[in-house]
Amino acid sequence: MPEKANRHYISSAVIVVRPEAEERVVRDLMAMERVEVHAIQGGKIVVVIEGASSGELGASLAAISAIDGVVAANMVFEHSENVEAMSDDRRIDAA
Amino acid sequence: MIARIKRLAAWVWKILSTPAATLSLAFLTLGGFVGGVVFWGAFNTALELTNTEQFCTGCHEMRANVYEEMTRTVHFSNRSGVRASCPDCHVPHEWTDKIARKMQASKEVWGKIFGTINTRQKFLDERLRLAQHEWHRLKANDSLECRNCHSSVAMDLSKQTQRAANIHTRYLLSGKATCIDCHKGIAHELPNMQGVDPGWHMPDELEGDVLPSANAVDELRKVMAEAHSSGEKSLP
Amino acid sequence: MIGELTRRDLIKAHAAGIAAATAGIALPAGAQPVPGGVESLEIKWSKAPCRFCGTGCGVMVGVKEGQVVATHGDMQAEVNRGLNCIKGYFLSKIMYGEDRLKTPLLRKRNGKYAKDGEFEPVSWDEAFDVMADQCKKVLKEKGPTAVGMFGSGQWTIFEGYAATKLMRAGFRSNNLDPNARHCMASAAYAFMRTFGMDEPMGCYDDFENADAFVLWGSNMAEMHPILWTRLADRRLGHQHVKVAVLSTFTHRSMDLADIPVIFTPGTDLAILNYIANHIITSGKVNEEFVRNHTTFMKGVTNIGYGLRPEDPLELKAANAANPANMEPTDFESFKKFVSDYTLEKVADLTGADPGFLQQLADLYADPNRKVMSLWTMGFNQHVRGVWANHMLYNLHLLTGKISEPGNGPFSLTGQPSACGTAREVGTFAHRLPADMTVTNPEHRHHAEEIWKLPEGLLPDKPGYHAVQQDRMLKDGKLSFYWVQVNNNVQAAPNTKNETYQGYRNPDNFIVVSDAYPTITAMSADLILPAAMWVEKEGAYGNAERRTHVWHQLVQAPGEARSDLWQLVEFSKRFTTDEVWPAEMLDKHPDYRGKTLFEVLFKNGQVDQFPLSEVDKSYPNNEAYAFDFYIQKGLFEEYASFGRGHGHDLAPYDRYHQERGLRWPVVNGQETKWRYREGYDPYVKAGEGVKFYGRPDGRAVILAVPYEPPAESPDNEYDFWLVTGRVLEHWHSGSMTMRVPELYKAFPGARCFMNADDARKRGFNQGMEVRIVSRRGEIRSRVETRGRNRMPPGVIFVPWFDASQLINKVTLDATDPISKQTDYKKCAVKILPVA
Amino acid sequence: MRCEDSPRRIILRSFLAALAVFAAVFSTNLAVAQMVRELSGPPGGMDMVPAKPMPKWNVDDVRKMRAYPDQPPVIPHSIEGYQLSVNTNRCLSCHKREFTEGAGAPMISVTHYMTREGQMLADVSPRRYFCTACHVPQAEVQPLVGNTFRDMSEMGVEHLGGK
Repeated sequence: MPEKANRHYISSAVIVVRPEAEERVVRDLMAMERVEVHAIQGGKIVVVIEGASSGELGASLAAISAIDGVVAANMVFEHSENVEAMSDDRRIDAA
Repeated sequence: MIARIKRLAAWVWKILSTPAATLSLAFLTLGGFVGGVVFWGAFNTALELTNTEQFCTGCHEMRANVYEEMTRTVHFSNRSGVRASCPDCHVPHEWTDKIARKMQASKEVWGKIFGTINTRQKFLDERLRLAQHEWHRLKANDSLECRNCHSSVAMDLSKQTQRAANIHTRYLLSGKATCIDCHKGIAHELPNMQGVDPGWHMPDELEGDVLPSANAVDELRKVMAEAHSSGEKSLP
Repeated sequence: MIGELTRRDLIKAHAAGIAAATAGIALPAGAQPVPGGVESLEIKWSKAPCRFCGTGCGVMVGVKEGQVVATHGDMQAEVNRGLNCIKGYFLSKIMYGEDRLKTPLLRKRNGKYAKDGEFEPVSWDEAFDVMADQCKKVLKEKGPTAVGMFGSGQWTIFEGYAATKLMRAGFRSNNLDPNARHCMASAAYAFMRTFGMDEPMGCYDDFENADAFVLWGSNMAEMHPILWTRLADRRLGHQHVKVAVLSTFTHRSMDLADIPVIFTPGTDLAILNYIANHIITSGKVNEEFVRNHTTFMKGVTNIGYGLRPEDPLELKAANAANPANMEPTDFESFKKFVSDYTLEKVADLTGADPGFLQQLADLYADPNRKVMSLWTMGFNQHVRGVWANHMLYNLHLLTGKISEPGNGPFSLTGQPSACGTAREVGTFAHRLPADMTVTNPEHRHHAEEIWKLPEGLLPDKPGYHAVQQDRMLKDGKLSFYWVQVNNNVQAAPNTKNETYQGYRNPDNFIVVSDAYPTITAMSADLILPAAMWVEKEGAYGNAERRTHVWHQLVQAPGEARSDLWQLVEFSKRFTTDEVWPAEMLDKHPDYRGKTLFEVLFKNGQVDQFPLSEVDKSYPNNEAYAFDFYIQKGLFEEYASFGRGHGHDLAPYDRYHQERGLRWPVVNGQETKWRYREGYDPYVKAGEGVKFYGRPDGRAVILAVPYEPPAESPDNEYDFWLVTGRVLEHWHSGSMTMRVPELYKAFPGARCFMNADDARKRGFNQGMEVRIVSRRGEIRSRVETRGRNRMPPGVIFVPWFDASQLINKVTLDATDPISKQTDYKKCAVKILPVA
Repeated sequence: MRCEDSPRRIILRSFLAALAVFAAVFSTNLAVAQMVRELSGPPGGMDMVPAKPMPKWNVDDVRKMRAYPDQPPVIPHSIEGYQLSVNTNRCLSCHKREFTEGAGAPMISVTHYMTREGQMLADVSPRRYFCTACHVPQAEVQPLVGNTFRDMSEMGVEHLGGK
């Protein structure tokens, strides 16, 4: 892993889809890199998107919007921090 | 041989003790001048002699404690072989300051004579007080002895590590801090530093302030400076 | 395990939660955060003790795809509570050096074994064939005393136990010694002589209870860093706590010292007697304790230096033949004996600061201060190491500061199982399991009974100790030699003259089992590739009597096999007829024709636990290879030696659940402080304190003097040489030098030297120099800075670097009682490299 | 005693070394080809070896990736002459939480504020006081032999989107 990429971005989004397309969209989403499906309910899908920059997140979101059957894809939460710090705080069995 | 010396001494004594009835004023003046020069030279020579590392480390206290510690540092050996000896950092180079420092140092010699620091244990007990003296002195004179070698304008920031360059730019070059603020313990081991903040972590209200004069040397310096500036000419 | 989530996972869960809340939907518990399923990210975590020093830290080992991928300190392990030192944190990488040995290698010429041949890969079959032939040839020509084995405190308990059975009962040779001889022998002898039982009475809990710590020749900050964190925690967290550190030079442990004492090498003996004198003259003797629980003895003096008997120093020594003798005396004579050691005299002899000496003595004398004394190699690697240990016990016994929380002498160990394997199992040349000795007929008889062997089989003469083994190899008296978990060609003193030559002696056949090609392996005739650490199921015993067991977690590379498998498999190649005397078999014909495997391991006892008892979630190569749970069998047979005799171990299976237990484990409870009522189940109500290891229940206070080292600097060889270790490397560096981060942290040995000494002799910092003794020389680089600050006239050189074999320079003088080498004192000169 | 290496000798030796590597690769005697003096001793067993020059420390201040999350980070600067004693802790004068902003140094991790019992403290736990027990600087040297340790990130995760 290169040293330079030391910031990591995590965001979540809610995607609204046409009910009949739900299954297919979820399959497409799961196939995308750095995108994880966390919940599906009544035409709404919660995803978590990760990347090395805001731009990357935006690109992923744009790609999601472009999936056939997607009505809307809205970013809800964004967070970024040093990769270092992320593993710093890793707690072990005592946590 | 001994007899001759005795005779010579008797002659000199006779000359010296005889009233100067037959000597001209010119001779007296000249004699005074020559005598002064001789005395002056001897004084300065003595001063220079005491201004060497050899002299400083001549006593066990210095040798076993501060000198021993200094030998492990970059001020003792380094890439280019330029090195500092005790007086380079601890004795001011200006004459008046030097005399004042020597007067102070004579007090330190009392320490030797009375054995206040004649064991490592006693030395460590006194270390904080002794170190504070030096820190205050260097703080008060804006780290003059450091700057005799390390001129801040001559620093090539590109040759320093990024970290050092940043800190120097931020604190040293801006005049917010002086060398000793950060570089305590650069040549000797430190006393208990509890309550002593890292140099760059100064409260704002203290920044740029010269500490109240810490000791006799600074007192004397101040008096001297005032005396010079007020146009008075001579000193006793 | 939620505890194993990373911060990243947590943030992601958080992010998803917010989004779900915004959208007004519930987040299912089984959401798939990872493509491919969570399993693909999962690491299987298991507990194990650390592979390095005697501290015995618990580590959690993470395994993924058959490889160790991470390790961290085990929060549940009481020893270290989540902390590891830099070596422990890099345990993950020690098994993955690119030059791991993967196949047996035999020196061959023209397809046949030849002493002067080149190493060629061979099969295990061929390796064992040649090895068994050589062994049988030596047994036939020179008898059992020409067969020997050198092991270590890095063996697992089962391995040490299997070795002791194979050597003593199988080959009938007591020439079995561990490298703990170089490390712990002085402490072990002094424990036995003073208390009648080996190992400390206290435990690590003393760290949280003491008011003062005194380090005698121990650099814990580097060598036992995790115990150092417990000590630092206590000292820095409590204003009244004091730390005294005694050493021949200033090192990292001195950084915490309130009372730093630097003394001339060897003179610590005088300091110890001065403190005893101070305790007595200041009226601080705990008279009640001394009256009821101690007995006074006087040791013989002028006992020589454990050199070869023809050495002039040995010829001069009046009591070189009987160094261990003691005779009874009383308090008054002891008082008179130590009265010579006044502060003035001792300060003068030692060069130590009298003010600090007095403060130190007051720590011991003050009845209101609980003192924990700690020591390691500075004491043990000492030509009077046993004496030094005794003299320290004297201080604790005179003041009654022993066997209770915070009060006690505590001997630290260097190796992960110096206690568990080397000492408890009995791999010393004179010992049997559970503190028994080979010279005691009852002990031998007891062992024969437990081992189900014919009476009179076990040899009664102590075998060759470590240094003696090397001398005998060189002299051709020891000719078949098997070395396991050890790098003795690098570790042994005077190695060029005494050790290496024995390995290359054409009379001898040398086998070395190791994971890596060490210099010892390269000096051998046959190299056997060994599995290490979590590549096998194991058990270690640490310095506080804690037995700690681990599962096999991964597979060793290639053909590498554990030492246990090697020992047991090799035993199949011998029948009793080949190794036991004919008269013995005539008397006991049942044993005739059986293999050593059958009489030692498949004896109805070791093989009583079937494979069904093996935990199926872990591999266990040895159990499946021999078709029974061999580790459990060996452990339980071994445990039967100590149960009921103050060495009780818990049932084997329990150790898989616990982070180790401190023996004696009685009624399921471990023992923290021995010899004191309320803590030790072996001390009956009303007895208070009882040193039950000795028949009279009393501990020995021994009067012995200061005697000078074997070799001191003179006009020509004008420096003291002290050797030792560094934090980042463990012992000879065979594991840690292969971990890139550890190697880069300390990439090569150097010669720590006083800067003023260097300048006076014209040596620059970093200059290459020759370090020359009467025995040999190496080249190194001058280091006037760094962690070790040397006083004038003393140099320190660590021994982890095989390109700077400092043991070519050291002297093979040993403590005449314990036979432990003195690596801390010899005379050298330093010369420029011309 | 060996004399100093002349350039010619070095060339000859490296040629021989290359030849040896070549020979090793193409012979059955692979097993002990990779011999390093610091690990396996000098080729002649007890020969005297010239001491390598002391290496320089890495001082680039660039954080080094950890081999696994649990690994204590290594120090990307020299700590020569840093005093770390009961009296003073040079490391904490930059890496302590209160000082990180001014010094621009990474903060020591939260685990360092925990007691043995797992309680959080207002300041760094005394048990973590001696930083150098776990954190070490790195010399500018190449490892003596390779290490086949595999990073966990190279394992396990198979992207569904991949082929």
